[in-house]
Amino acid sequence: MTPQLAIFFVLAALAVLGALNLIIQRHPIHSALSLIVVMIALAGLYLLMGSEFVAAVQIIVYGGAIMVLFVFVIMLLNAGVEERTNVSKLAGVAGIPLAVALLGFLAAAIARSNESAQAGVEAGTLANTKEISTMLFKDFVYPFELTSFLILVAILGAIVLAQREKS
Amino acid sequence: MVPTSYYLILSAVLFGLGVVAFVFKRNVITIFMSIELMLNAVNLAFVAFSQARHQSDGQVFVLFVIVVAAAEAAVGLGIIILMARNRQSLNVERVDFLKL
Amino acid sequence: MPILDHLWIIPLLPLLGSAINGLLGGKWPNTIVNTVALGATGLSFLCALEAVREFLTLSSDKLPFPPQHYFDWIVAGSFRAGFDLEIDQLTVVMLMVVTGVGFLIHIYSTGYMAHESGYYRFFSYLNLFMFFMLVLVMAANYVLLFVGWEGVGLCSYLLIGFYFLKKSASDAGKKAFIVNRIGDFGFMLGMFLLFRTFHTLDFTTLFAAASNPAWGHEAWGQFGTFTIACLLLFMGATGKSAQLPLYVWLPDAMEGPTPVSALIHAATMVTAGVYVVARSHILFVHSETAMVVVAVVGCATAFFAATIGLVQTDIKRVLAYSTVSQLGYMFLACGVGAFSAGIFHLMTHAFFKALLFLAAGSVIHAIGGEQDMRKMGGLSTKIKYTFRTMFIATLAIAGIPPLAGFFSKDAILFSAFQIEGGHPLYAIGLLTALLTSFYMFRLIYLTFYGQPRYDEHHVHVHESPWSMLGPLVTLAVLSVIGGWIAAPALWGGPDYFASFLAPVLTSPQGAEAVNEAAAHQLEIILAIVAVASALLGWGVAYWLYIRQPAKPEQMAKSMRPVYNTLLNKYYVDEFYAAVIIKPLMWISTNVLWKFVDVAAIDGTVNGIASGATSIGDTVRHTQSGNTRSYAVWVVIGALVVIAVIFFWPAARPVVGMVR
Amino acid sequence: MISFLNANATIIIYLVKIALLLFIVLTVNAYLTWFERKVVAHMQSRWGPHRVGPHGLLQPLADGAKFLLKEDPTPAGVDKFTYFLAPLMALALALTSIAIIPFGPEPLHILGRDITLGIADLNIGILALFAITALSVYGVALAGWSSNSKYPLLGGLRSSAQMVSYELSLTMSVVGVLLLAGSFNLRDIINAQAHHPERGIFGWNVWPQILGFFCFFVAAVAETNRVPFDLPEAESELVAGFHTEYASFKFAMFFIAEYTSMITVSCLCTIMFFGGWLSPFPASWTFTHYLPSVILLPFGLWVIWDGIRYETIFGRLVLPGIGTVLTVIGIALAVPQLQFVNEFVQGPFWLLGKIFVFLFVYVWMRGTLPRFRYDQLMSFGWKLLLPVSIANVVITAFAILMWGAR
Repeated sequence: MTPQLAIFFVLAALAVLGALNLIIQRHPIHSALSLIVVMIALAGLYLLMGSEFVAAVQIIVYGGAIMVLFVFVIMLLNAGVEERTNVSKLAGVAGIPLAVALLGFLAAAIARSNESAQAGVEAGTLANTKEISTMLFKDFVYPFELTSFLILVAILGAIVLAQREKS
Repeated sequence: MVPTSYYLILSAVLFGLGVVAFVFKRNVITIFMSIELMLNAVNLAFVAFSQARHQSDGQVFVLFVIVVAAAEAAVGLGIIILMARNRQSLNVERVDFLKL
Repeated sequence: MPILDHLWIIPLLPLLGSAINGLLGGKWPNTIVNTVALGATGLSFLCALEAVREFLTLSSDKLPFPPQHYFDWIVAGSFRAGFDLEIDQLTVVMLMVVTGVGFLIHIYSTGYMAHESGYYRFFSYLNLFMFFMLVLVMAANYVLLFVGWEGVGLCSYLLIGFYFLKKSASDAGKKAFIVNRIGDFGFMLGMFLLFRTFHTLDFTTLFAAASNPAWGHEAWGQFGTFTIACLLLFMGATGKSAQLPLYVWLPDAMEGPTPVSALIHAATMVTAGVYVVARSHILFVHSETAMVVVAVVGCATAFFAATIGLVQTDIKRVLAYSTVSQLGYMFLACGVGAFSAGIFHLMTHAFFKALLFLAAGSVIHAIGGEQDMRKMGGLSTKIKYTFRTMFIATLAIAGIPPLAGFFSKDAILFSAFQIEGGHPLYAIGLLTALLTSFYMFRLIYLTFYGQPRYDEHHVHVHESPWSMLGPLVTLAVLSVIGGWIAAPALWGGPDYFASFLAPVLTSPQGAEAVNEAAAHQLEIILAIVAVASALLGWGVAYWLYIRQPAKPEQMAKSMRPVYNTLLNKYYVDEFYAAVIIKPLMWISTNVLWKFVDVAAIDGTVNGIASGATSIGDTVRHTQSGNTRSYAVWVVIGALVVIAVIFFWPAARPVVGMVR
Repeated sequence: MISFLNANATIIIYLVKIALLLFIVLTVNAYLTWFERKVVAHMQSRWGPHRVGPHGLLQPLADGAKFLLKEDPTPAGVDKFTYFLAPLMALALALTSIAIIPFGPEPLHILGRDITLGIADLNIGILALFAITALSVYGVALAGWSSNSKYPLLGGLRSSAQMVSYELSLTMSVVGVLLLAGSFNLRDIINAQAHHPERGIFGWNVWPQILGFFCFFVAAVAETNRVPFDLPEAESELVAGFHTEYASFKFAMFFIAEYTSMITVSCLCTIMFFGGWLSPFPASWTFTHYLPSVILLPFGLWVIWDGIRYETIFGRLVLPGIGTVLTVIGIALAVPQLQFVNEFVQGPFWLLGKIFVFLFVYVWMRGTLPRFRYDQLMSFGWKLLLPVSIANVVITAFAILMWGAR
């Protein structure tokens, strides 16, 4: 039980509990909070794996921007506790088994894949920020530019969607 | 010294939970969040692989995923605001007219 | 040598002019339109001159001048058609004729069309025509040539139907277009066959391959590749150059404005067929049958059209039929292997026939749009220049020495007489010459002599402006001196024209035989005979239309059936209508429309539509609009994908999972 | 016992350091409020606190006691969990961010162990700081939302919008510095500015990054919800903004959080633009090393003399005591035998000095500037600050491309 493993288990437990809480909680704010917990836990895992940059970005963008947007919208719309309607029979019936089946498939795939046989991840072996940046700005520069364009489009779309019609 | 498979299984579990939330939540915002959860699970798998194989491109891809998630959140929340405005409800089961 | 490297300039200038006028000219005053159109044509004429000069001063080691490749147009497998232009002696002649005569006719049109509406449109079409014609004559492969071929067809259609509000005009345009399509069909088949045989359509390579002696000579009645290919090409030629049996469109094409008739339907486009035959003579000489067919068709057309021309009363129609028959002469020349003679006649004919048309246009212009010769007469004093120039042209076409027509026609008849079994051809040719001079002088007398038969109070006859007369004079001069280059041949000297074209038109048979002492006497005699026949025709015309003007009517009465047959052009149109058009109409109504279109196609479409509706009705219910159900479907889909990847490794590349 | 200590020395050292830092920071916070009130008061030509203890020096203690002893009502209909979570989050994050700040160049040698000044020395230091700042939005937003009341909700909305907007320019404006330093690590950034010791003050990042500095400072002030960007707690409009419904110690948490983040921002400004612990004088001017004692000595004497005038215990005993201590320290730093101490003190001395200056600027602004209007705030943030900071990044990158980082 190396300290790393201990940390991993703590964070993993945190993440899973957060995810579960997201499902259990009935108020969107609480779900959002639990999702934030999950994200922070994941950031910790990234740090544990030694990819600090991704961890930081995870918190800054996901935790600091996206989730804030969610919370903001929830506050703006003053969303209440969600009501448990059951219009969709299909979801009621097939939901759980499907999810279980999916999980089973994934687990089986992981178990079968030769990756898991590998020794595993020791922290900070590589992926210092420099390497990522060179890769991002050299090999992946076109996707990078494309994503910037995507963001522009998203901004415009959001503005167009959210603005009230001038009447 | 954590085996990669642990990370993978964790990401699988998170993904499954995301799917469950995706199917079982009624509040559109929460559904959106469950999508984010699934994306996060995938990111975890990406980083795990990239660390296990000592290739950074997995992490680069994670960055891309995050960017896309941000854009998606922007647009999606805009849609949600519009929906709340026009329907006075965030419950997806109350919004099934397929038309405005 | 700038221009030779940039041959594309020559055709491109008219295209530019056409584009500018066609797109912008609508609002412009005529003067600007003139400047653009004339500028474009004139510049390309100058460029052509320069190119010719450079080509002629080219040192012999550079000859033959290689085709200029500008860009690949079609590349498909082994097939390659580039935008290649070439220039050689034959092209030089055509280039001069097209640009020169074209330029003159442009000038003429500025005067003639001055009062017409759609002025810019006219010049846009005219420039476009110039472009396509230049592409045609400069093309270095059959495909590009065919582009020009179709393009000039299009322009001719547009210009015949220029007065598209007039039904007859638009009908004539359509007729020309459709008849030409029939010919083009053959032409394309010929191209396909050639490509299949030689795997190329570039002139140089193709002819090089064809002149290979390995291809034997195909005797009379033997239908080898060459014969079929040549006949197919010739089919196209008959369409374009209005030979039997596809000549019917040309007389109707006279519906178009007169300059058009002059440029397109006399000087340039209709000679494209001759050009093609001459261009591909290497193929033709391989095949006895093809040559004979060409000769016979040409000869027959010449005579046939001449007979019709005898009795026509519409001045332009007379000229049209004479054009047909002159074209027949050219084909006769090609058929007997005297390609250079054919081209020579093409050139001279371009001069004097253009002149005739322009002069006729001037006449029509003078007496206010009247085209019926019976309503003319006595104009010689009123419009002197027109009369004189037209008279010169008539002398030229009638073959009176020393005008252009004499030399060319004489060369043709002579070479027709030369070949074995050519005497009947020669005889008919001679007779045609007689007829030609007769109906041409008939035209002159009806138009310019005798009592005025038009209403002098309403019609005020006036000479045309110099913008019209200038070209007339120029062309008159040309039709006088145009033939002198071949004059030495008559006095036993070398045939400069033939020897000039020799690098292109080296054919095993025909023209070479001329330069022999024995043949020389013969040539003199034949020339004299020809002149005699021409004079005879002139005399008859004079006797009939000046001495006893009443005579023709009596003759017409006395032999009514013949007269009517001729007047109705042997009822060919009616014959075609009965044999081809009616059945076609019937089939298209009863089979294609009522059955195929309505029953089959519409049925299928409607069936599909209704099927879609019914399917949609059933499937609709899955679209509950409930997002959660959709979510479940999404999950199911993901499951399916994963399951496939999981249980069926073969599918992994398909799904995109590489491992 | 000793063995245990030796075994887990590192952990213990860390714990000690954390406790120490916490203590210092909280005290500084407390006295920051005193300082602020004093300064503002003098700006408005008032006395400010001067009843509790000499110069009101005991006022912070009194306030603390008040906060602790007051009743802590929980309004009806609040979302309990979040309501309690919010202030905790705010405080925790604010305090965490301090942990990344390095306070001195070379480590302290005690019992043969190197003790670096500063707790966590991450090589993504600045990014981690931004991450924490990013999260600190939640404190405010959740507080506003959870207290189930109009004004807090509005305050929360405003603050979350404001923070998200200004975070962008905050991050962008730093990029220039990062480009110059080529590292996220705060120590590296400082050392990068020490590249030309002879230049002294002119080697700092402010000069090449003047634009970035202004953007950063403005954005930082907005991030900390201070005047003139204190819309979330605009007294005149929203009563007290997001913490209207909070009383006693929960309110104190927000309060402490705010002042702590002030300190953090001052540290950041100092470190990234003003050369951290670097002396403004050229390295060759060694005599400037006596500056601490030169300042401490008279100050201590003045404190003694000042204390004597009071007849209270505090005045008579404590103040002179402090004065003597300061004086002794000043003398000690001056004596040649304790030279190494003096050398060691230089770094922290300058760093704290600069931080103090920035804190003063904060207070100063509060004393002078009026508050923005909300739309002005937004348009300023998006239409002016962000473009400028991005332009700064571009310019810097271009310059580096042309003439290299130094």
